[in-house]
Amino acid sequence: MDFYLITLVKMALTAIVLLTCCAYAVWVERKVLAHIQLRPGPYFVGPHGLLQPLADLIKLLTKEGIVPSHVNPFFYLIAPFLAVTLGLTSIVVIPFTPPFEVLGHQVALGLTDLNIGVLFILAISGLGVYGIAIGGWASNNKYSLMGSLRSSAQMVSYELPLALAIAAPLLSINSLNFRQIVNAQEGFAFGIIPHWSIFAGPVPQILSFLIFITAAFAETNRVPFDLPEAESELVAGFHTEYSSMMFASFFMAEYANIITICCVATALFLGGWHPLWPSAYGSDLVPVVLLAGAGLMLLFHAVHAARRRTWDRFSFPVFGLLFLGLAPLFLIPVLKPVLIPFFWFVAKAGFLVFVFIWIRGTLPRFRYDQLMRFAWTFLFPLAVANLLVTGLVVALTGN
Amino acid sequence: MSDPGLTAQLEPVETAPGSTRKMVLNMGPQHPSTHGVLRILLELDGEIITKAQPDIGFLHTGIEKQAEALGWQQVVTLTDRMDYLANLSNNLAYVLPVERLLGLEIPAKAQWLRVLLCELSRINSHAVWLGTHALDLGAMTVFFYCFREREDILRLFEMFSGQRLMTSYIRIGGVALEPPRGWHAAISKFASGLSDKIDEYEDLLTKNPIFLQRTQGVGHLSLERLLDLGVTGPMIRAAGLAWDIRKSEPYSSYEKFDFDIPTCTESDVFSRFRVRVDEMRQSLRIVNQALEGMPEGPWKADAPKVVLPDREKMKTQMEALIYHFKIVTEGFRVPAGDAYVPVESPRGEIGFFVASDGTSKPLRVFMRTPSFGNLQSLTPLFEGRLIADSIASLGSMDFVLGDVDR
Amino acid sequence: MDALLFLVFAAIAVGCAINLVLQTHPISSALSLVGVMGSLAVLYLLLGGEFLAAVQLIVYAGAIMVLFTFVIMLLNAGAEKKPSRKVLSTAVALPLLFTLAGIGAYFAATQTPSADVVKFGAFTAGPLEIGRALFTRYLLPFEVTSVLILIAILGAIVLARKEI
Amino acid sequence: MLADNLKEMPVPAAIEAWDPDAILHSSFEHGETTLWISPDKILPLCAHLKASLQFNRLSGLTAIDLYPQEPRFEVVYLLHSIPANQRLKLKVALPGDNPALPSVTSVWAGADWYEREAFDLFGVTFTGHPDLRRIMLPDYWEGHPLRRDFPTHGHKYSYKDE
Amino acid sequence: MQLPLPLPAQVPLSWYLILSVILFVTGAAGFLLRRNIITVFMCIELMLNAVNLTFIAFSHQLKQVDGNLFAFFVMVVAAAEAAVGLAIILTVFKNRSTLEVDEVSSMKL
Repeated sequence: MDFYLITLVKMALTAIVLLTCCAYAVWVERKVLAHIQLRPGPYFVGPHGLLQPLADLIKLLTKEGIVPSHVNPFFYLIAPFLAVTLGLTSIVVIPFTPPFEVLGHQVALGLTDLNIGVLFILAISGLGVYGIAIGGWASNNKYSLMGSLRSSAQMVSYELPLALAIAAPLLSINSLNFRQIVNAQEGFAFGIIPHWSIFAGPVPQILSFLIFITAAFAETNRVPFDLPEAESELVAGFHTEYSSMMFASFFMAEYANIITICCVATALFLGGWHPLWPSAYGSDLVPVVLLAGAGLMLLFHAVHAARRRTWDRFSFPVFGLLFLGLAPLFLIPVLKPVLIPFFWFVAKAGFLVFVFIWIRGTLPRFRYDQLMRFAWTFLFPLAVANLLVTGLVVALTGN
Repeated sequence: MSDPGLTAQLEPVETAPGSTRKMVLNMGPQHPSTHGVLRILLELDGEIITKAQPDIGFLHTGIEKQAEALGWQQVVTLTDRMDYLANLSNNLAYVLPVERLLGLEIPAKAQWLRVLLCELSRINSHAVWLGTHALDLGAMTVFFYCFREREDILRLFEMFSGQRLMTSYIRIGGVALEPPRGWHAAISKFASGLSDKIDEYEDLLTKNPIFLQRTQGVGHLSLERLLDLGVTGPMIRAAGLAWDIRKSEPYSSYEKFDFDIPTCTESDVFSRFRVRVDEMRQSLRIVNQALEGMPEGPWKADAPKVVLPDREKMKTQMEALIYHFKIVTEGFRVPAGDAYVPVESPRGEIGFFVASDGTSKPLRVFMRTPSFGNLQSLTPLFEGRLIADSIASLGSMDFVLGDVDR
Repeated sequence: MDALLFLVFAAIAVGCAINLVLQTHPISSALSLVGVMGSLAVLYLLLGGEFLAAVQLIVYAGAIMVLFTFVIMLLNAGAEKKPSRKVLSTAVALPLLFTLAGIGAYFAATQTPSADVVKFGAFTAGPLEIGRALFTRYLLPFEVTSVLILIAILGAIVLARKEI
Repeated sequence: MLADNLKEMPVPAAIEAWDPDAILHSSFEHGETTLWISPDKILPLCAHLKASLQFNRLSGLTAIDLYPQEPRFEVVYLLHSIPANQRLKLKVALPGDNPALPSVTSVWAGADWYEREAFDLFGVTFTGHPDLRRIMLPDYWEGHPLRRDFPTHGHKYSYKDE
Repeated sequence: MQLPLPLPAQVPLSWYLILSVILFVTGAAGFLLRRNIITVFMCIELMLNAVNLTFIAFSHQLKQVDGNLFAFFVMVVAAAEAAVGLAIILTVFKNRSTLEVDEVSSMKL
């Protein structure tokens, strides 16, 4: 019984944490995008708009969920539910830290340790298309239908290069289990270059990493592949008719997918929780330095304010002290084996999320036929060639 | 503008065996990329448009009719409201034929000020165009960069006229107000930074492979077809014809300025982008020349029956007070006749055909607006092409619905 | 717990299968089939077919059924106009089918020793075992299926061309 | 019949030579050439102007309502020749009841919307136009608002109705 | 863990087989009774799935991987079949604009 209880608690915790992360990913996206585009972004609700996600949530929850008269209500209502469920599901196989000991129990951050973790991710992301397809179809709107048709074709097409890009590093790692995959990337070549998939192995998998990230953009319907919701052509694509929490569910699903796929990329290619350089050279101090630096900077600005907004007077000292207080946690020997790997994992995944936003602020969007041609005539052959070369080298060098 | 029954006027959708079914899509009048209230009925075969029928008039406010009820000078305020991105060109295009009918001689300083402000509004209009066009293609950031420049220009307009958008600054007989203190420094400051900012847009777009793929070879129409359809402005120049009214029929002392007519020969969306970006640079050249060589002198014509006297004079001289009273209560009379003076607005040839019957109100003001002419190329630009391409071509036409519908 | 999982997912599978047959709109049928496939994937997991469970979701639910829904949306196929066949043929066919099901179930229940229970974890066919068998004993069939898929792709392309 | 100050100009002279009856009368004021053309000659004249005299653009087309004068309408063609850098104004006088003209869409495709607009706002019919419908106003609109007997504040509508 | 229901802790193999029979027969019934060509096609897929379940159940029973492999091959063939079948359906619909099986009975139009 304990096992089921613990699993339930873990599931609930993961869902809450992931949903919060999604909400704040939206905040981060709006903030980063705004700064790329020379504007402040959200800053009214709470200090630096930090409470904006909460405000959005309240707004979306209290809005009327409109079900237009011409839709197919069952499918119309089930589509956002499907999308958000599938979006939240795939995170369960990602391990965030190595196992550590708490009160005599071996535990690790991460929900489950599936043998076929990678296949599970592929399976769930393959099902992810249903939410969009059904939502677009059930809306009974021409723009929605075209959006959902596009997205079905797009996601099925980009699944192939995605899967092939995942397969290449697995050839040398020889496992489908995420924990084993991350463990295989431990260590440093020449004592300094990390033994991550993109650097090490018989064939550095930098190419398949790029293919993976490109296909991931398409899988998550992000610029430059955001054709299903290309607002200049299809108004809002598959979610044109949706409002309130149903719309928010699609939104959440998109961000959950982004976070998941960034975590997958981190675990597969970027060495998971392994640090960027050996701890012998002080990589363990990075979070301490970063947090302490941020805290000190905030305190400095709290004293020497360039311009005083009402919130800053309180938020700068509070956050400064908070960060300063967090910094020493990374030095406590008991917490070290949890926090340091977790920090590295989150830092890498967070950087990838930042790349997603950065690209959105930079690139225009593809045309539909160009997008399909890009998948089939460029990405797919490239992924196959990469897989073949990797397989050949692994076969020749391996035992 | 038509009632919803227009859908029925499209040929019935064929469902006979052997033919794929076609879908009729009603794009607009509320659609993110029709840039206003344009409605287009599309007949689609998959993602290819087989038939496109634009439907305009949703913004028809009867400006031409209103003009017949207002005094000559008052019509200027109406012209601002047609093409709200290039209002100074509109003002100028209205003012010029009236001044021709009146036989007014405009002092050099007023002419140069008009040129300066028209070129600023050209930069403004092209910046807005570039931003929205890039937004249509999914490049969101360019939009905000362009609006930064637009904001600067609108501040300059506000400085001159007290208004950001509806400036009504160019009036019959000169300009509305004396240029404000510090205007020269303000414009110089803006102009000195603009070149780098145009480079910034080009950094984001010109070499971006996705942007090139989306725009190169898209939306091609031959020069003959464009001329036949009555298209003017950058679209014609992007098709290879170096025709610019500022050069061919100079007005408002444009002949004294040194600038080039940027042209391209491909006549696709990308060449229209190139032409407009180059035009921004040429406009910057003109602005700089106007700043350097701004002549001294009066800023309104010496025509007491037409131009309001100075406030100072009005309060001290009896004669000026009488003129002021007459102009304000009755307006001024314009000799009978008609005139048409074309002006190169950011979108192409704008011209007001003004007819007078000798009274203090116009007999007829016909507005030959560039957007109206350019929009006629929509059907050939759409038919037989992809929806995504049609969005790019639609953006490249650069129309303002207020200008189309009036 | 095994029994509970089996019963729950078997019930979902049967429910979805019946729904598939009863629904008039093809999209509903397709989604019911996805439901059957999803619950079967769980049953495969219970039977130790880890790899097959994943492939069931990736290939069947994630690719084949997406193709089905895609085609249904593309053709904009509506609900069937006439609900089903003539009453007589239904009346004859259904009892026959039920009889067939009864016979099958009878044999399944009696011919297998009741002591044979399915133990979760007693047997696992993970990627490693499948791969090893696939590339040794079943190499020829494997290659033949790849040729089959190639032919299928060509056939699909030929059929889907505009001219036909 | 050409005005004196137009006799020297090549284009009016060429038109005069092409058909002496085409030009009813003419004027040259403020540097703008205006020719009054008889209604039945306008279509062949436009074709001739485009084919032989390089007038490749129809810059605009509109009408003037001279109510209560008769002939009531004047349809104005604003022509432009880019190669010769020349502009020409053609005017056709039309009677008040049932004003009609041949359409020039066959010469310049761009005349399409201008003629529709003149039809919509003035009620001038263009025979031979491929798609003569209202363009600005809805199909159910009654009357032609740019006629001078159409009140500026609109008819059949008063604020009391609200 | 004690279950509240009077259930065996483990399921006999026959239960899986009976489930497979039920699914197969449902598929067959749909195949015979439905008129929409796409639904008919989906019923075939359902029958294939039922067979796969049997394969995997026996594979577990015999503790041999072969049953899994058979199921795998069935899936591959089903994928190929779906590709060709749907292409045929598209063509049929293009030529006859109907999806009713009965109306596609003649070879020529």
